[in-house]
Amino acid sequence: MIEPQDTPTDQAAPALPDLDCAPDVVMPEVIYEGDNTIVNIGPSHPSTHGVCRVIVELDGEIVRHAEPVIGHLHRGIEKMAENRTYLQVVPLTDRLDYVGSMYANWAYCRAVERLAGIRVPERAEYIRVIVCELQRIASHMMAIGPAGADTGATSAFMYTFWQRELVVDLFESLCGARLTYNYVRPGGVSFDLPDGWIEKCREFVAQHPAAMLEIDRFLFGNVIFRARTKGIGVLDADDAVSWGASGPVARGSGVDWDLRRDDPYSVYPRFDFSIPVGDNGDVYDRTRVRLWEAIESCRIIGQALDGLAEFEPGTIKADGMPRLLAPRPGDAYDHIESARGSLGVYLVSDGSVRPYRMKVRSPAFCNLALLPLVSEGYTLSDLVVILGSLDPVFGEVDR
Amino acid sequence: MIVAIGCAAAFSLGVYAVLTRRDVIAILAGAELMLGAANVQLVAFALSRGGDGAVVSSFALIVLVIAAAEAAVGMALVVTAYRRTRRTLVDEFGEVSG
Amino acid sequence: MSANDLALAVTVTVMVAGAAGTVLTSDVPRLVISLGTFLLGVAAAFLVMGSPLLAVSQVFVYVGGVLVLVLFALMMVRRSGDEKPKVATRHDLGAAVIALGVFVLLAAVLGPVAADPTPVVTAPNEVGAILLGPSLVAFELVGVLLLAALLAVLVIVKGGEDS
Amino acid sequence: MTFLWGLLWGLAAVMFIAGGAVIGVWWERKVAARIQMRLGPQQLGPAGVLQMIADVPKLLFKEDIVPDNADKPIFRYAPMAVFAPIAMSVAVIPFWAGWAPLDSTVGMVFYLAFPSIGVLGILLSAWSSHNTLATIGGMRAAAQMVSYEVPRSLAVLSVIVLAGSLQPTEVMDAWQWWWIPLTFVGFVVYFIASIAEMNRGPFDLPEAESELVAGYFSDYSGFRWAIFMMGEYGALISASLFGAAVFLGGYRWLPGVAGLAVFLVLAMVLITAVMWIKWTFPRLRQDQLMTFCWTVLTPLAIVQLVVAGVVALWL
Repeated sequence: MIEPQDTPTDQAAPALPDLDCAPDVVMPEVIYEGDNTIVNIGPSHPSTHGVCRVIVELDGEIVRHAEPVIGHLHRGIEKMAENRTYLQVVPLTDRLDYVGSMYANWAYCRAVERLAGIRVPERAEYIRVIVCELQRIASHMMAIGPAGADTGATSAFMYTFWQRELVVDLFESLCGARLTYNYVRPGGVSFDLPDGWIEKCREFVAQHPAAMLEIDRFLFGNVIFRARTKGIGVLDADDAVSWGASGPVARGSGVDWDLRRDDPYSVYPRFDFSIPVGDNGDVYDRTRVRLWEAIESCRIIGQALDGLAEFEPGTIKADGMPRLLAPRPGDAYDHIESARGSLGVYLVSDGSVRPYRMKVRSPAFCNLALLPLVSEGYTLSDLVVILGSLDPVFGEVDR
Repeated sequence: MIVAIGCAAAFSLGVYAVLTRRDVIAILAGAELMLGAANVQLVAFALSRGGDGAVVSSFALIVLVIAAAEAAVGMALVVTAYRRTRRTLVDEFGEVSG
Repeated sequence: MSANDLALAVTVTVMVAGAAGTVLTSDVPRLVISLGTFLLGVAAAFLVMGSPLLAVSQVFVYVGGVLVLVLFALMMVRRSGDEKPKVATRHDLGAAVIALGVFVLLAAVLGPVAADPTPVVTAPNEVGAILLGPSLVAFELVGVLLLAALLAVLVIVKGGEDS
Repeated sequence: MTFLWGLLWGLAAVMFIAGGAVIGVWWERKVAARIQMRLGPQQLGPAGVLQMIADVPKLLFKEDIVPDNADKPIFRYAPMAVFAPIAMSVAVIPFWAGWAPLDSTVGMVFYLAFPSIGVLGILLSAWSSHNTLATIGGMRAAAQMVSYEVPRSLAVLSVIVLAGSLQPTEVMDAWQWWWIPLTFVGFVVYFIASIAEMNRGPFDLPEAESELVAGYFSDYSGFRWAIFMMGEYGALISASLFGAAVFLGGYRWLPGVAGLAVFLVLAMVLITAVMWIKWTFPRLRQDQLMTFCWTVLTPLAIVQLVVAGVVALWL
């Protein structure tokens, strides 16, 4: 649609671009075809949740087509991984989904452990579950708050951000970092829990559901917010499945699928929790599912903190881990349920100390692909709300 | 004298606009010029002949409202015609049907 | 020349300048600004002639209503694409002659008989008394006309959507 | 002489609005902070009051960017066309018994008519920016402001009918305390429609940050941007003062200076309420906005007008 109309299609493959100059970026011109207006949103725009560019074809204010253009945050993480040792890749995975770094850490570590046959001590598994459920809460706060901000309710953003702040404080006292934790490592986790951390964590878990219910009341109960989100961006269950949507985006449409229960990993089978599922597949359901998931995460964390007491402190790393991992040739894929859906890492080893190939199956990428489908026929105002409800994180989309 | 000549000038400029503009909206703008000029001339003429200010004002007010209604209908016609034919130039309306 | 005549001369000059701008420019924003100047000039003329109600109504109905409508319609049908939007014009001598003839005729006929008015300050309630008294029929007819215009606009626009 | 006085009063109105806007920014930051569990400005001076003095030079000395593609002269002067009518509308507000800066016989209509010129400024700035987002914002602003003018005027009309005068000072003289319950619906309609007229949340679609970046003033920076902000705060101040006067009685509650104080406090309460609403509610969508105007506010205002008319007949 944005390509020049007169490009011949039967031409030979074009020459490789001259790398010395900037790539040939087609800046969108304001083109009017009949009544339809082409509007370029982003890559720097208040509500694209990062650096996404969306090219929107508008008829009046009705979206006829919305085309997400990605790649503005591409850093070649998968390629960079091929030149680093297995342990050195962990910090790179932090930069994938920078709103939920723990997940990428964990998914990558699970793939490495599967590849090299490492057994992780149970205490480390419990800690991983705790930090990742905390991460799920923090990440969902970054989805619910901006859903308010996209509709103009900036105060909701502050309320959810406060909860995220508490989680990030916990992480900071755990590993010293507030955004890129580099905490989950192949074979275990990098540090044991510091003194008093469990109590602080229990404190957080105790107050969090009440805070969520407050947000439920004053954001999801708000008449304008309901009018803005109910029946908007409807995604039906069949489309969700056939487009490979996962996580809250799929569950908001009524697809009852969660890897923690349906492909159990780590110590999740030991916990009692439920999977919230929406009915209508609209923005409201997708966002509200995240709210209930945060409350369910609190339940899991509580049980995991109880279970943690059974294990000796200090046993957080697998025994006999070599300085340099060099798994035997082969490949491994493992996936976990991240805050955005099923996050998978595929690793190929050629027997050297560096991965031969790493591929990340990113849920945010698959969910973002739904944008043209779910935004067509709604207005420009709805478009940003719908984009927010898909909760893309462009570090993970572009990789 | 000043008012009469000024209003005559504004009125004839409106005539010129209606005659030369090819764009319906600009033609309507020309009509607004004529209406406005005529209205001012009306009030001025009545007052200089010793008319009752209130009567003149009420008369001018009615003219004003009718002119506004005319403008609204005119704009609606223009926009609808544009949506049907994608044209706003008067010369072109004859060439299209429906 | 009294202060009142001076004020009238100024407002009339503003009117004519605005009208000239409206006629001569083909640039959309300038056309709108010129038309706005003309309409404000008309309002000022009413004010100078002692009828603040007319002046304020002129601003309310024309500048706030009709002019915005014109600009709105222009924005809808003539959007700012790559090149500057223009309002098409076909200047020709015949039209100029006709317009000039109209001007000469009007000025020649009205100029001598129409002395510049002395302002008669009109209170708004007097206007109201006239509107709801002697000219009640006209007032009601205007109401009917407005309703008809409203319905007409609705019909026109809805009809446009069907096709 | 009259001309000089007018100039002087105009200058006073601009200073009043500019000063009010600067204080309003600080007050809004404080109110918003309270609502959002924050502290707001607090570094400069007590409770950050000196922040407003720091903000003005910052805005004055920022680079004044004019886009290459813009229609430059119009782009430069359109902000003034937004600001000036709002400053003018302050002139007819009755501050004191029998005194308004411009005590016009048609003051009430004047007050309603002049802010609508601001729409023109908004449309021109949107158009001259040559920017799609600004154009959409301008179209939204025009549709919204022209529509909300109807219920707003109808609501004010009910007070005019009760008072039997278009002169604000006469309206104030005729004002009785029982008009408050009588015109309460009208006041609410006026309040909501005024929020829409000044493009503030939840009706801030023309400048909807999450959709249009800043709508019709996306391309403005520095002091021209500040003029838009001044216009917005000026509209807030002016609408609150006018509403506090003609609907809530303004200075009529107490004699003398105490009356003026009551008037200003009432206006302050209205200003704070507007901010409270803005920081609490999400934004409406364009179609919801229009539906709300034509199916809720306008009928309510008409009913209010009929009620006021019947009571005025019976008076």
